[in-house]
Amino acid sequence: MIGLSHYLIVSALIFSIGLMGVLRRRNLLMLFFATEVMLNAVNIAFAAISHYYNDLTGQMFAFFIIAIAASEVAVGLGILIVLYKKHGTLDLDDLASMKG
Amino acid sequence: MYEMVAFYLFSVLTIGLFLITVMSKNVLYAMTSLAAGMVLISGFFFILGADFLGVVQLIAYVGAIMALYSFAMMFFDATRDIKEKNTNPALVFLLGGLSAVVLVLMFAAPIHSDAIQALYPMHEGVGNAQDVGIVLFTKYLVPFEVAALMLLVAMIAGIILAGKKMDQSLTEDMSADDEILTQKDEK
Amino acid sequence: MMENLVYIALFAPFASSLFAALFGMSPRQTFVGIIASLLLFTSFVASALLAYYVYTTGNSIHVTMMEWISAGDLTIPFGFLVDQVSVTMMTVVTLVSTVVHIYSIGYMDHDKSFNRFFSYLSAFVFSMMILVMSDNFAGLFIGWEGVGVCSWLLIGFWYHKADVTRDENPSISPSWAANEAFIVNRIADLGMLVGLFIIYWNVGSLQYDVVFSALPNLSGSVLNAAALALFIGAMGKSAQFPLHTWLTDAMEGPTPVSALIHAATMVTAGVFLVIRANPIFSMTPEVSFFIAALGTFVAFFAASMALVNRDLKRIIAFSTLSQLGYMFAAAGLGAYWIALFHLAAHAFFKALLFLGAGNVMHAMHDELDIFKMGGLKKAMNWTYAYMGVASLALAGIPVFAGFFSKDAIIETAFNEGTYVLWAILVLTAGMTAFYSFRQVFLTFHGKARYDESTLHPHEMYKFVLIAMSPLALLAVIAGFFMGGFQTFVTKLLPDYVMSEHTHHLIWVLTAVVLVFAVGGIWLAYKKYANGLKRDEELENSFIYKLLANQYYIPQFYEEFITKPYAMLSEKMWTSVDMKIVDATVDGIAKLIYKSGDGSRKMQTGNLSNYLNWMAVGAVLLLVVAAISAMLG
Amino acid sequence: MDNILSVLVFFPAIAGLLGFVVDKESARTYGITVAAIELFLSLWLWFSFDSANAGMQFVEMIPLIPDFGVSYYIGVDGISLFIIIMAALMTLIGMMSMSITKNIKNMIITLLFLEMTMIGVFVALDAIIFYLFWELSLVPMLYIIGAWGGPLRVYASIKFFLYTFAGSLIMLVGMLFMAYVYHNLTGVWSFAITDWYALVLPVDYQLWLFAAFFFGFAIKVPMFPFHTWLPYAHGQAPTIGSVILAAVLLKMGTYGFVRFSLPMFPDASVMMITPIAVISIIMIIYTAMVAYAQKDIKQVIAYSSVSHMGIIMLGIFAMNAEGISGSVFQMLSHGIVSGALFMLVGVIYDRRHTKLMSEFGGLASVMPKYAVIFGIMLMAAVGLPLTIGFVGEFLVLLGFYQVSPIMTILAGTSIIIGAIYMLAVYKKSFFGPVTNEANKTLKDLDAKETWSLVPLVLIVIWLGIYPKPVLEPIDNSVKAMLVFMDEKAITKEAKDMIKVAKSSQGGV
Repeated sequence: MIGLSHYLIVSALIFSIGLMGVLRRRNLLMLFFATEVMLNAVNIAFAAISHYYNDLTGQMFAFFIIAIAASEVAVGLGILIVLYKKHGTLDLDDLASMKG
Repeated sequence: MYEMVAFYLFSVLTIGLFLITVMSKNVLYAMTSLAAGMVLISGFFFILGADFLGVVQLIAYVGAIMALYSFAMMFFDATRDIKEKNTNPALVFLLGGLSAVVLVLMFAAPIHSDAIQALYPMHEGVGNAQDVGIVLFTKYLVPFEVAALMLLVAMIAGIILAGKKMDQSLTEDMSADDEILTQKDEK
Repeated sequence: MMENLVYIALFAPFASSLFAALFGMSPRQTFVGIIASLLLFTSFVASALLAYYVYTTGNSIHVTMMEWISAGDLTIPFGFLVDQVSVTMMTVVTLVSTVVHIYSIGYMDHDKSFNRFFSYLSAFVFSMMILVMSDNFAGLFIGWEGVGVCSWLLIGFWYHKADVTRDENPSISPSWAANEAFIVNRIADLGMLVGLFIIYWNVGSLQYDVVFSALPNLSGSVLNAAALALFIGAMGKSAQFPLHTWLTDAMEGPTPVSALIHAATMVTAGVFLVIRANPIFSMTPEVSFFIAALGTFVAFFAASMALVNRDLKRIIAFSTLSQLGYMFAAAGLGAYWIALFHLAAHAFFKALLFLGAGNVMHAMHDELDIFKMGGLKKAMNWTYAYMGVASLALAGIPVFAGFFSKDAIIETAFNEGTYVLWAILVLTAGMTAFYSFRQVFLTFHGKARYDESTLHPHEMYKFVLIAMSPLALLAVIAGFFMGGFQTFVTKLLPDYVMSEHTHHLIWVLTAVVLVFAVGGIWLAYKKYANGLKRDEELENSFIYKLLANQYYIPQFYEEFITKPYAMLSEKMWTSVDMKIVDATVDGIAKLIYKSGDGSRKMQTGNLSNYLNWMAVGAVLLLVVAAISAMLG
Repeated sequence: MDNILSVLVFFPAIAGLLGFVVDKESARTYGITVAAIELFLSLWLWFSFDSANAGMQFVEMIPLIPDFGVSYYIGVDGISLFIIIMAALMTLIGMMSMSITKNIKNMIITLLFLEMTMIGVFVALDAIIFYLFWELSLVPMLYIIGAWGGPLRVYASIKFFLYTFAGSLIMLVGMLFMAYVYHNLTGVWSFAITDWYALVLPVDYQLWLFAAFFFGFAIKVPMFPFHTWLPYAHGQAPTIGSVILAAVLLKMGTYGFVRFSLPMFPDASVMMITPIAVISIIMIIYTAMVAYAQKDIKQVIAYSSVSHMGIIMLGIFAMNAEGISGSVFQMLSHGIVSGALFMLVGVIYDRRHTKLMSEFGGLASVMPKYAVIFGIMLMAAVGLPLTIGFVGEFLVLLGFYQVSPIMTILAGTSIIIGAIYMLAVYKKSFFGPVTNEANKTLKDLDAKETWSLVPLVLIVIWLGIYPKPVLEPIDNSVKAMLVFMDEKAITKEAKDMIKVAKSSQGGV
């Protein structure tokens, strides 16, 4: 039988893939994709827990995560476009104006 | 049995697709595989009986978010391969791998606590959508409204940020950059 | 009625001080001095009336004005007690003060701070009155510190004089001497305070009557500690060895101050304390014997320094020190009333001696070196007579006051079987006679050794000389009241009578003392009456130099206490406070700053780097969580 | 008037806010008027105060965060009453004597806010409110030192701020832990000090909490070796800043020990008597020696403050009514005397723009009035009987004698070494011939300076001769606190050590 652990493990693996993406990507757009992956990984975990504990709270959290992801993408992409307009690139290595 | 097959199938497919997303040099490939992976994740939701969540996943993620990405991509040059110089691939794999191992170890460990009480239990014989609806519009009403407001704000922000100088093409004519900058300075 | 007299006696000097203070910053006004003297005289009359009352009725008067401090179980009132002991002190103090006040009108005639002087002087008398009249130890301490401050103000009265080297002036400067006096006294005051604390925590009160009645319940060690601590307090005020150096330096003050404070009244406060607290001291024979031994030592020690000194006032100061030693010897041996009697007699003739010295200084334009005087007899008949009388009294020649009181002390030493003390005291009596007459002869006899073309010595104002006469009279006749005095004060103090054995030998003992005294005078006459013949060999001898330099004790204090203290303070500041304590604090601040500066390199501005750091942190946390979950 | 305390706390702040609209020329008059009304209010508080009542009076309580037991809870007892009056008095006198003309309006407003925070600290009965005012008091002082100070003002003000702030944060942790413990033991949250009093804690908790509070208070006092911010702060601060700092802000630390440490952790306090006494004695002797080595008059007085605060600390840990009452009284005495001394230094600094003793000498001849007032304050500082300085010092030493005679004698050397450095200052500046040409034409005190100093002189003498009206309410509250501490103490040592009045027995 598929148990909670299976889902959680899948979720963990997907999360790690997302993390890896976040770490190795230099392109901001690709970074966004990687974060989406991570968010989805978490959603799986929530849904699974919700299911196995027979509790709706997990699903509620997943909803809000989706809502937040949507807003993040909307604002984030807007910023990306402005950045691209300004610098002509989305490569992080070229966008190091915050050097301390 | 079907559940098991479906689970493993979906698992393998999502992991593979997301790996493509993360590894691919081409934006288009990455995005397409991301969209496909998200569809498959909604499959997980259906298996888990969270029908409503699955639908939302399809509509919001695959429908809305991915559409946004694809529109956004039109601003950038999607045909070019993205060149990324990876300074320290070993660290990336070490951190990713380590987190994966640790998380898997943690999640694989049996959960002992039986004392977890369902805060908002599901009801037998009632559809998932109904259950969700009742909880969402009673207990989570305020957060829900706040989320709605947040989405509205995000929408406006997105329009304003991206909407400036829509008429200028950025990919072909790089000199426009300077123009924008000078205009900014004038402000 | 009697209560009012108590308040008049106490507050008349205070009123005088305030009145003079009103004019403190205005130029000299004679009426300030006159009114101050009148107020002091009022105080004297009130004291005398009180003395008469106490003498005739034998009662004591106890008044409580108000509560002063009350905290916890401690209650200290402003209470005043007029009994046989305090009324004696009051009368002596106010009498001498009145004379000194009148004297000062003449002596301070040309000083621009005339008014200020009277303010200080009267304030001193007020403090002294509180000291002697208080009915508790804390009140005594008020007066004790009060006279200390007034003494500081008065020694440093000519504060505008600059510091000079010790060779030029052994007291460096008036303000230096004033500070020395204050600080040395404070050292002793700490002992006094500790005595108060011991008494309070064992008895629960500081009132004399309560304390004295509770004494039998106290253990011997407590009593010894209390007695010793109180005596340390007394040592400072009465300038006993090793806290004696300030007294000779205090001669920097105006001469009336030396007469009043540093001869007649304040320095005897220590003796007064021992007499007042006699129930404590009589229960602690060891401490008492220590007092007697120290007193005898100081008597001899100070007299030896007086033998060779050339400074008119310092000689008298040493003699004061020596006589204080006599008083302590008597008090330590249990003859409290004799000590008190000597205190009173000494106050009269020593004040007279100082005032006479003041006249000489006035005449000689502040010259103090007796080697540069001589032959003043012609110009200053009255002063010569006064100083002669005072010196005779000091030397202990029969009929004069000093004979009775000092002789009684020496007899006491014999009576107690402390023959060593007796021998030293007798020897000291001879030395006393020698140095007092050395001074008289060098000042008044022989040829003038000053420049007669520029200096024309003249006698003091008439009214001043008349004002001095009561002291002269008392210096002569005070001794005859000894018997009456004994019956008067022994109503309160334990009586002390000589044993049969001593009584039989009394003529022999007196004769021995007399032989020494007359011998001293004769020696002085031989050596100095016909002018000064300097003996180079003697003056260069080791003993002479040792004595002339006060056994090098001031130098010792300077080298081994004052200078190391200043150096240590400097080190404490520059090395410890700045280089260790503060540097540590600044070091911590620098460490934080440096670590911030160092970690600034992490701030590359590259988001990717930040993400790496974040991931490292997150993974570390995960690992920690996993490990801790596994462990527990 | 039931809420007179709230009025006292917030009146200066509201007046300060209104001060922004006041004309620049009249700002000074405005400030003095406000401070005078405040002083009048505080005197009225004293007038309506019931001396016989040892407990908290004029209590006000408004819950602010009921879930966590935080409330606006203020009240006053004999211990805090007079410190409040002194804060009001010193603010008024400081303003009156102020010679600053630059940005006078800002200064007045800052001072009024500072007054609010000072009074707030001493009336607060809720730990959070206490902490709030405690920290807020740093800000105006930081501004005063940083904006009107000497050449090193930035260093000095930042040092002052960070040092005391670091200490207070440790104290805050202690407060939060205390509330947490309170919650664990009683099941409800409360930050009210009076609630905390009722809590009997195990000894190890007491020790930890004592340590946490100790850092906050000790740095403020400042105790050795946390004292080095003080000479810098005083050295750089303008006169008014030094006056307020020495007179009131330092008292917050010692007040904290009396208000928090003693009644809340009686056993820990008793256990810490020896270490604290040792530190206090080091403070007394060591800083007195350092004071002697100073060349700058203001630094001497700054270090002498530390030395005197050592006496106060010693008295607090005497654990008997004599010592603690004496200590609280000494807080007032030190506030007035050191405040006056700083003002006096300010007087000469205004004239000569230097504070180095080597520049002076013979001032008594040119400025006799100044010399007299300086002399009186100096004598009060060295603890001369019949001045305010003696009462406190005497009671403290008397009280501590019961704890340890040897340590009392060591601490008692303060009367000697205190006299040494004070008289050295006086001799170097006031005595001797006038050697410096610049000093020959100095003007004596003007009317403004005289009228601000004379009241202090009168107080110094009045409370020296008749301290009862002040000492009695203090003593009542202290006695009640000791009874309470004795009942609350759990260890035998503590019970033995805490001496309730009217039970005098004890050895040498």
